[in-house]
Amino acid sequence: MKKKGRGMATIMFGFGYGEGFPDHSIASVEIEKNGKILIRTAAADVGQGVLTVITQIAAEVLKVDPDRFYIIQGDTHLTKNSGSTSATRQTYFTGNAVKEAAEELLAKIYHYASLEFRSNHPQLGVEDGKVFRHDDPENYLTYWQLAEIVEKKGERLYGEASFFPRTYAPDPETGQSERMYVAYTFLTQVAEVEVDTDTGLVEVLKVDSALDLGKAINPQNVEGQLEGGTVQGMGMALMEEQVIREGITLNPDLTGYLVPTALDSPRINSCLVENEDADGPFGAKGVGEPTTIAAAPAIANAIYDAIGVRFYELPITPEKIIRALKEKEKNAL
Amino acid sequence: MTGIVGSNFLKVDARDKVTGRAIYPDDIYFDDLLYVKVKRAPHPHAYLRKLDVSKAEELPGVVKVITATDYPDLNKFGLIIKDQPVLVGIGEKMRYLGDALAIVVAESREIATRALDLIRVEVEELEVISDPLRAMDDDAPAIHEDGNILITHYLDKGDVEKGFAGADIIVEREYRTQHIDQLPLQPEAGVGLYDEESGVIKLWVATQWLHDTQADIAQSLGLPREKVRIIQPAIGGAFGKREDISVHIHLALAAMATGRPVKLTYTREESMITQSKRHPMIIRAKTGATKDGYLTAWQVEVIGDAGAYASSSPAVVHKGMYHCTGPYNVENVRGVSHAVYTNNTYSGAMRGFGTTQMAFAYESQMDILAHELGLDPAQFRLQNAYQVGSLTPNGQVLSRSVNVRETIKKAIEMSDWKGVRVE
Amino acid sequence: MKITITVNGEKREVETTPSTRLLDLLRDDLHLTGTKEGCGKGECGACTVIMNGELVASCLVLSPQADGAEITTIEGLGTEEELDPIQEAYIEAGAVQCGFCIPGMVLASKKLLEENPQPDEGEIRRGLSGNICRCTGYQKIIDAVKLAAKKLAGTGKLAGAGKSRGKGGGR
Amino acid sequence: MKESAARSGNRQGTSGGDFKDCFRPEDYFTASKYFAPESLKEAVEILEGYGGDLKVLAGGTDLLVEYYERLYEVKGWLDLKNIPGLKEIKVFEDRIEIGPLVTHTELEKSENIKEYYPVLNRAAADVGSPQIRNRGTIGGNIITASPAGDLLAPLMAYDAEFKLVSTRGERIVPVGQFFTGPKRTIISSNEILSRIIIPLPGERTYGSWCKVGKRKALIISSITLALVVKFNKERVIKDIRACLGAVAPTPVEIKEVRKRARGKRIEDLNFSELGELVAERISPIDDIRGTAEYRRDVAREIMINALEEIAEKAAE
Repeated sequence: MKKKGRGMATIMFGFGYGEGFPDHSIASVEIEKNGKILIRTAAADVGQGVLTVITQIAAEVLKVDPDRFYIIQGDTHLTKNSGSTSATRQTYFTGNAVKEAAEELLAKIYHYASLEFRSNHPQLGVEDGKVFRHDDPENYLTYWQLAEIVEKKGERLYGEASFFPRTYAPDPETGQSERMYVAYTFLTQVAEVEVDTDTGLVEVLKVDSALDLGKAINPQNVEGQLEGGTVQGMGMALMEEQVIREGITLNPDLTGYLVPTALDSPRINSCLVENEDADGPFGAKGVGEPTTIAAAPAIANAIYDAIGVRFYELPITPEKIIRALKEKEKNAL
Repeated sequence: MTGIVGSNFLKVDARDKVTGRAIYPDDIYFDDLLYVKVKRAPHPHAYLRKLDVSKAEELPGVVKVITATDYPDLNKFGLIIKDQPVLVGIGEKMRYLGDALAIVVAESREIATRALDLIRVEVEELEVISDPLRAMDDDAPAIHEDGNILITHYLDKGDVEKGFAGADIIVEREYRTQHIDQLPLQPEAGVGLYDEESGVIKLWVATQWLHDTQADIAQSLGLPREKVRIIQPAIGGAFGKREDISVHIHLALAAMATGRPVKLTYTREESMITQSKRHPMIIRAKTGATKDGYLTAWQVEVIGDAGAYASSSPAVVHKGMYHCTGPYNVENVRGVSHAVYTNNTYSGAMRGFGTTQMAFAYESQMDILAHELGLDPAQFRLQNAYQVGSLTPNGQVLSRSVNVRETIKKAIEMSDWKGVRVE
Repeated sequence: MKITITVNGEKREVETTPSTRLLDLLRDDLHLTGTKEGCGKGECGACTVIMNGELVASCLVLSPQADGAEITTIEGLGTEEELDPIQEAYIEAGAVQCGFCIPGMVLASKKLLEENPQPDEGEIRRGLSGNICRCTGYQKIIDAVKLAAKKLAGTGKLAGAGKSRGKGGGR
Repeated sequence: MKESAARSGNRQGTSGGDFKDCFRPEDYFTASKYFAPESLKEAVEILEGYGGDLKVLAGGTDLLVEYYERLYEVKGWLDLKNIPGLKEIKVFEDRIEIGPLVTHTELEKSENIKEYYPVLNRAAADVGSPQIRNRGTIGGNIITASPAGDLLAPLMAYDAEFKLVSTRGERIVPVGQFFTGPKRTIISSNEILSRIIIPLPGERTYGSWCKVGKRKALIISSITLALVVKFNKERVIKDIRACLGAVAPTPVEIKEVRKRARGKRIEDLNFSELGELVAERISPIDDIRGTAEYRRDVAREIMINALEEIAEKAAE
């Protein structure tokens, strides 16, 4: 027999290293002579899209075509420390560092352009990689023309910034801290499942998600995080387990260690709650880790709703479900 | 050119990835490339008594077999505590099946693999501790010198006794979670090259934390940081698994020992056995609430299986504890967390960093309480959820961007939530 | 031993051994590194190529088994300037994260759409069920296949403008 | 959970002295041999000459997993791919003959298989993934003889026979006698499986297939059930085969079902009792894909479901 159920889970995640641990990111943005703009960062893009996010941020600040950017990343000898791609921190930390570096660069563009145009900053405008006087927009300098002028003065159109917010180490006895983590991301998910009471197999039919993230720098990529995180959480709920007995892994391959396939994964509906109220770039918060946290409890709660059995041990495998249903039947007698 | 932020700007690296042109570490080749394989511990907890690599060295095509004897001055490595040996030496201990005993460098993968089989290992077996509860016993053999409890943290806010006394209902349960592999699709891999003239070791490898990985490699090899250069190719997923050292130091040694470019690629099995896991946790949670559905006290005890080495454990397990109430207002909170060494594959960072396991516990507790109180679980969550001004278990005031109630309301709307069956 | 294979339209004679997998031959000998190894046991699909018109896991094919075969790898789809519509769709749908599964995934999509130009969601999921993705949860990949089906239906077959925003990148 | 250090494939075993001295230096670089004969006669002659040293290669999807990272240990390969006829599905008056190199995809797509052996057809469609179905073959599935091999219970339910050839002639072995244990069969090292012969089912034959696995693709079965029932004109059960995989060292038929059900109408059967019977008669083990207890519980339920499905089909 197939039984449907729904379960909800709401989670929070304090991101950044927090706990007083020094946590910062350094980035630079520079107008190059070849019509390009160079961003340097050591932030690892492991697929989540930090390089895309910082390109968008820098393009937004500098009001320039994002295709103008190229990035030197991931070389210890060519970049400065951006901290880790972990702790849900790169959009917030490196995003802010790039934003501030781009802003510093923009200030230099205004400064040097004001010398060229013999004007005050308020009389100047920038658009599409050009700087001009508002009263004479046709008579503009491109950033790259300006860079050449600046170079002759022995200077560079270059901005570098470090984002280094403080947190405080917790009291060792009580764990209390005025500022433990830089900020918190929240997520609520409702999972709908169908449990086959003959085989114990669980199908996750649908997951509805609402994510409080301040601002999505790139909504499509945020959805990608949410969908991928949810399916990892589903794997944790239902099938993933590296079985280690006496120190020996019994399933050290993908034949025995099961992650969800395209056929197992549900449709995931995303709602991004954007109040632009956080201290990340443009009001953003990090989303990487939180997206995976709610799925397992939401599914566990949905299974309870479907069959009236509560599970306290993950993963909730077909065997555990069949055994629990048998016990439930026995107890009902 | 505004409105780029907030738009679905296409991924800057996608074009390379859909055409197969993106270069991942294993995609790098040199003409005179050598292949590296690592001989790993045959037992999860034992002293290494004899290591005979002579037969392996005799195998035609084997260029070098490196053991701890060749590099007696190597320092241990680790993300927070440096407790992990690069190579287990004679008389030293292997603590899990991923510990390295020897590094084989050969002209082909096949020769390197064959050579592994020719290495003779003799060990003195010790009790294998696979269960963190056993590890905490007084009579359990110590896996590391300072005992098996790696670290303990405490949490104390308000007065839980008072909180429980004021509760109409108390739910107390024990939750357990499993070993999970982050399973990035690309197994650990890298290429190394040593430039004798400059003394710089170049490593094309993935890491989630470029400069810290560089620093850890350098300290382990006793080199100044600038002598280790990491160049990050495309990274085939991470999820926490690429925070720890994997191929890096072994590649550096192989490159220095041979002067030729070297490649080390893990098999999936090697990746699963050798590299970090999500911590299995035992979470004992006790939660009190009033009959009109407000939380009064929350208490947790957390035991995290750290496995054989510390990795991120000193940060992960208590981070889970610090999130023990979820996003809900609770005045009185108390907790204790232990990270415990065992002979299992070591645990480290994985997406959620301890809070993923804890969410299973607190969101189950919330669901149980709602059902026992006869409240709609969504309403129960809503009325306890944080808002601006709420205090976390750590006593941090949430001053801005606290829209958790809005997420609950949206989820209710999206799912057409009309409550679940209430018993 | 020598074998002859036609890879991405080019006939090649390659020296190999019976214990060399097609995957190793493509990567080590021909340096077609778009084909990836994720598990070596046919369980992840990262090494997927099209061999004689069929989707196969190249880690489970010995090189002599491929003697005389026609192979398409990811490098055989589209060109630098002009992407295959499926590749375009993957970029536009946001289906690419770490990218390690993507070459195999794109080839599986290609085969699926050749056999079934207008697949429904269930058929897409089944068609891609031999390819594991750990990043995306598959949703944007499935959206990409739907988008590719539309593009292919609209353009007749292998047309596609191939220009998408956001190229460039870090290396 | 079975706890075994000697799990094949996990080379990080626990023995202290894991020295392996089976290689002599002169063996190191003797490349594996590879044969791709163009006739069966030639093939069996080569096999006779090399005996157990050769691995007979159909699709290779099992062998390459078994020898992952150790392919060089295989002394030689005998690839059947160039032998004509081994990829054919031929329909005769009273039987269908399937060549051992017919792939799962071909079984899934074949109209004849769909029409005559729907259970086999559906089992083939449930194998692994598109990539595995395109390369994996019926012959390979039989010779690998995994207790969980998806085609084995259906072949048993359809009374298949296997033709084995060697230089000394040929013999035909019924499926019920072929499997002797997990990954063990009666085939000799000098024999090649050349045909799978399945009698054509008569009219009014209905089948049901169920595969239970922990996910929906790329999964080794926890349990499989192939149920085939033949009715006469009066809707009385003429014959019934309830065959299961992954519940015993070999695929098994629960013969007691035949005894109880033959000569009865399906509506007169007690499905629960037959489900219980199946659960009792299998001999499953605990492994990573399911506990013995789980397999018994599920066997009972899927047997009941299969009988219901057939009762519905037969009523149409």
